[in-house]
Amino acid sequence: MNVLKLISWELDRVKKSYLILVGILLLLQFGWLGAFLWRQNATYEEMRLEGMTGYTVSFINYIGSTIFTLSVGVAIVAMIFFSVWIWYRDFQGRGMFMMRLLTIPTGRMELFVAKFVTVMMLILGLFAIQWMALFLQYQLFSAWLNAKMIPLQGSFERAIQFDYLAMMYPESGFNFLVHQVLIAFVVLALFTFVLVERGLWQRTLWSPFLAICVVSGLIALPTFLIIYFDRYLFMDEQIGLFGLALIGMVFGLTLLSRRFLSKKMSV
Amino acid sequence: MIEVLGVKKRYRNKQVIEDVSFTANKGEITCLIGLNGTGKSTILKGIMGLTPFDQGNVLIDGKPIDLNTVAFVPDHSTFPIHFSIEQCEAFMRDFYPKFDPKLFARLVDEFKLFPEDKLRELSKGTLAKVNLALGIAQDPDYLLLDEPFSGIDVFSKEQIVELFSSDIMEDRGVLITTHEIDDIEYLVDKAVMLNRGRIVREFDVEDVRFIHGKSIVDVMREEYGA
Amino acid sequence: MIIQFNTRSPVYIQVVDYFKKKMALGELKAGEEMPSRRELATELKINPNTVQKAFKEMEEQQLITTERNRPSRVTTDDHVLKRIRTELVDEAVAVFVESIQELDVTMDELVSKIKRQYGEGNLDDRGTGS
Amino acid sequence: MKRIVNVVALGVIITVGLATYAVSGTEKETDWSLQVESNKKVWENRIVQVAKDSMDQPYTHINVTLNGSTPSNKGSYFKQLLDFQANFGEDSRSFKRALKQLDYAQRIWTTDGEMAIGQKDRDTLVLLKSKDGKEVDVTEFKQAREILESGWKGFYVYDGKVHLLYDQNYETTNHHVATFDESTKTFVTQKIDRSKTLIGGVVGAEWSWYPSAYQGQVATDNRYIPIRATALETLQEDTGEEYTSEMDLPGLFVYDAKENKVVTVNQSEELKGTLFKDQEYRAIRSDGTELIIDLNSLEQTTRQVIQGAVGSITYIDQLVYHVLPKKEGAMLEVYDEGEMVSRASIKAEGDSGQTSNQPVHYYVY
Repeated sequence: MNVLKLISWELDRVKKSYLILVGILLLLQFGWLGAFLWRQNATYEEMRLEGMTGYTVSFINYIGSTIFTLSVGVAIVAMIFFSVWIWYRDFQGRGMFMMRLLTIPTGRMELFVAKFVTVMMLILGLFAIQWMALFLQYQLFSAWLNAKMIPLQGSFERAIQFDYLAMMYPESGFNFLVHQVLIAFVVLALFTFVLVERGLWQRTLWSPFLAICVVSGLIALPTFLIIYFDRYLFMDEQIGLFGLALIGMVFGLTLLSRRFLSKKMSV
Repeated sequence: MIEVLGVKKRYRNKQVIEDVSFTANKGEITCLIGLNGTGKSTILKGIMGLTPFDQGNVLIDGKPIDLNTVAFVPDHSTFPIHFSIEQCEAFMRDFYPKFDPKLFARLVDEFKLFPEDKLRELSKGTLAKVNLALGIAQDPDYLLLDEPFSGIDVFSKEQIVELFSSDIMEDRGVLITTHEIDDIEYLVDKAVMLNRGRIVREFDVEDVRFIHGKSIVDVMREEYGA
Repeated sequence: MIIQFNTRSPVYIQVVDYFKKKMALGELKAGEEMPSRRELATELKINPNTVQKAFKEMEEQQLITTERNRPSRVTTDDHVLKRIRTELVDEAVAVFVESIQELDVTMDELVSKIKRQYGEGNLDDRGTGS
Repeated sequence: MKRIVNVVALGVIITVGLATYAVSGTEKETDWSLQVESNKKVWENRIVQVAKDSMDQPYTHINVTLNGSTPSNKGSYFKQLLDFQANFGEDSRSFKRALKQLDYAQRIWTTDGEMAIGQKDRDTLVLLKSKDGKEVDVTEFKQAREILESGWKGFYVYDGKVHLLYDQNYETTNHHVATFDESTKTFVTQKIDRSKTLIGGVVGAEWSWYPSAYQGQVATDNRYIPIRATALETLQEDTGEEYTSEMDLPGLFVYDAKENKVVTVNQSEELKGTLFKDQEYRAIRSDGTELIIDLNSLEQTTRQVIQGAVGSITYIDQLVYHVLPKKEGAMLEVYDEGEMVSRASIKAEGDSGQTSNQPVHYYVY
């Protein structure tokens, strides 16, 4: 129950900046869609005057555009930044909110879980908003083109298999779960980095560097193993090894976080 | 009783706490005295588990710390400054089972605070009072106060001193750190003096007055050669 | 009720002396109820434990009596009251004598000064019980 | 606890988003079905791939099997894992693992087990032999730099020894053959006198990753080894600059292991598919007849296999798989030693209109 309350407080504090982020992303995308369609209209008219036929527009042209990619990039960077900021935010200023959080009479791991779930929910939130936005954009896109009688090529389903977007539109629920697990792994790694750094920052000036070494060391070892055995294993065995390595790393990272959060954290 | 047993702490290259051991009893006001920067706050934070000691152990009533029974009031507010007092209280109510809204309301009234004020708008003195109220309202057995009086206006100081002699603080163990003793000369039962990371004096204040006729300030003068 | 505490002698003894003086001066009549410990602590802004100690000290000196959970009362025993009074006077005299000695004043000079001083003093605050 | 509303709000957004994704995200690909009229067994681990190369769309194909169709090789990672394990050929896993560690390896499947030849390091050539796919005897040949730094054209077994055809330091006309003696771990090389017809590669023995289903099980005492033949042609760039390139020659060719020379069996015809099996070199011609060449005597026999129109032919598991595209989908037939053993058809279900305007190709894997 405590975790749920902690989550609601975390969300409450991040609400404003999250809405701003979403606002920016939507503005960027819908604004660009307008401009894109307007330009298509202009070029189509031109082509028609010159009598050239066979000009078609595909939704992929829109998705592949730099601005759209930029918006997705911004979202990703924002989330990576936030996975770290959700902790550092509580260390800001002399009045460290972390002091308050650490004196709450429940296990500190509840705090870890709460922040973890908050980040994952925010990421899923962005996914959700992007799904809805893209779907909406396609409706606008096709409606506008039909209205202007510009030939439209390819379906929405086809368009979303466009390289990196396939990550957002996995073919099956299982793939979706795998993607989320991988995202969660990245968030966990970032969390561990922060906690190790915060556990060492009063002990040595090199704490960020040391934290990076510790976390990347913990990740590098299994990765090296996977690469080394790549020569000897087949796809099914490699997946097995990868799964094992992932579980091992998750276990290692969580243990490390727990140790630093409960024993080494220094405010 | 709070028992601090042989704790050591090093910050980067400075051994801040050499070897500190002392006790603070329940129902008594114990004052941890030391010049600025001698690790007083670190000891309090260590007791609360907010900063790990390199060595040594802290027992409260013989057991490792139970955050339900010990409240910590640092010398600065621990809530984001855009929070209002109401939001702080809501937070405390959510996460501190022993938080007593009635006690908090009484303190708010006694300190003449306005719940809707944002921490950002409050003076240092008022902020200190809010912190204190939030700490006491947890109805703790032990209350740790870090420099409660430093840099706050005289009237707030008076209100706080009055609080200590009131029933609200009765049979709670209070551990205060300060380097200016004159505000609370008459409130303290026991004084623990810290110098260069070690406990140099630990004495019952009234006994010293009775036997040696010395006030705490006198002992401080001897110890720190102020 | 304002006591000017000094930081060098135990606070609880200063509280006891304060009450002794009040009893001696008759401001606190025999058998009268004493203020509660909490009121006193808040008013004097001192540690409640100290007030507790002061009350215990007064009980030991039979200045007050406390039945179970009823407010303490000044003693009704005249002897005790008289004893307090003489104690206070002797103490005051002792302090006076100690401070005068350094000035090596002859006894006669001293006596006549006191008579004059004490005489005038006597004029304005009449009526203290002897 | 009014802050709980944040959690609820975000939760709602996520669920609505997931719903939109579920509705819009998944592929509404037309389903194809494979109906087998007789002898299902030959279709068990076969995939008929319907490839629609449409101009604007990214290239897509649909894999149709006995138990349904999936869009290209996607689908959940879990299903991909199951597919992989299904047609991995579990019993020869250790042979394949040894093979995987060799570079530029080639593999053949002979009557006495699988064999492979590959490069271990700058100086060592490795020969792998395994009768049952589990025990693998490895023979290393040192000082093989000369062979390693040349283009391999394929290897074969003759007279109880393994031979490797290769172009010395990648000169396509400089054919050599190396003969390996496993007992002494040594090898001898011999230059093959140059002929206009060059060796392109030994049929079915050129690559290790080639699905083994396409390799026939070959005898180890054939005198003649079927090869792909090529010839050098000088071409002119539009900039007038000349360059030579190796072009495949149509027809059937073999390599005489005894005399070490290329022999042309017949050159003219357009062939639909070839198979090097046991002691025979087989080919299906465009008229539906199957030409069988004995690899010791070079005698040729023919037999009529496919009646009527001939579509595309693939030899898989040493059977003939014939695909004849129709207006709606395609007709499939399987022949074993000239006898039809199975007939099936593949067609799109539901609105096949979408597929009509796009050219569709069918491949059997």
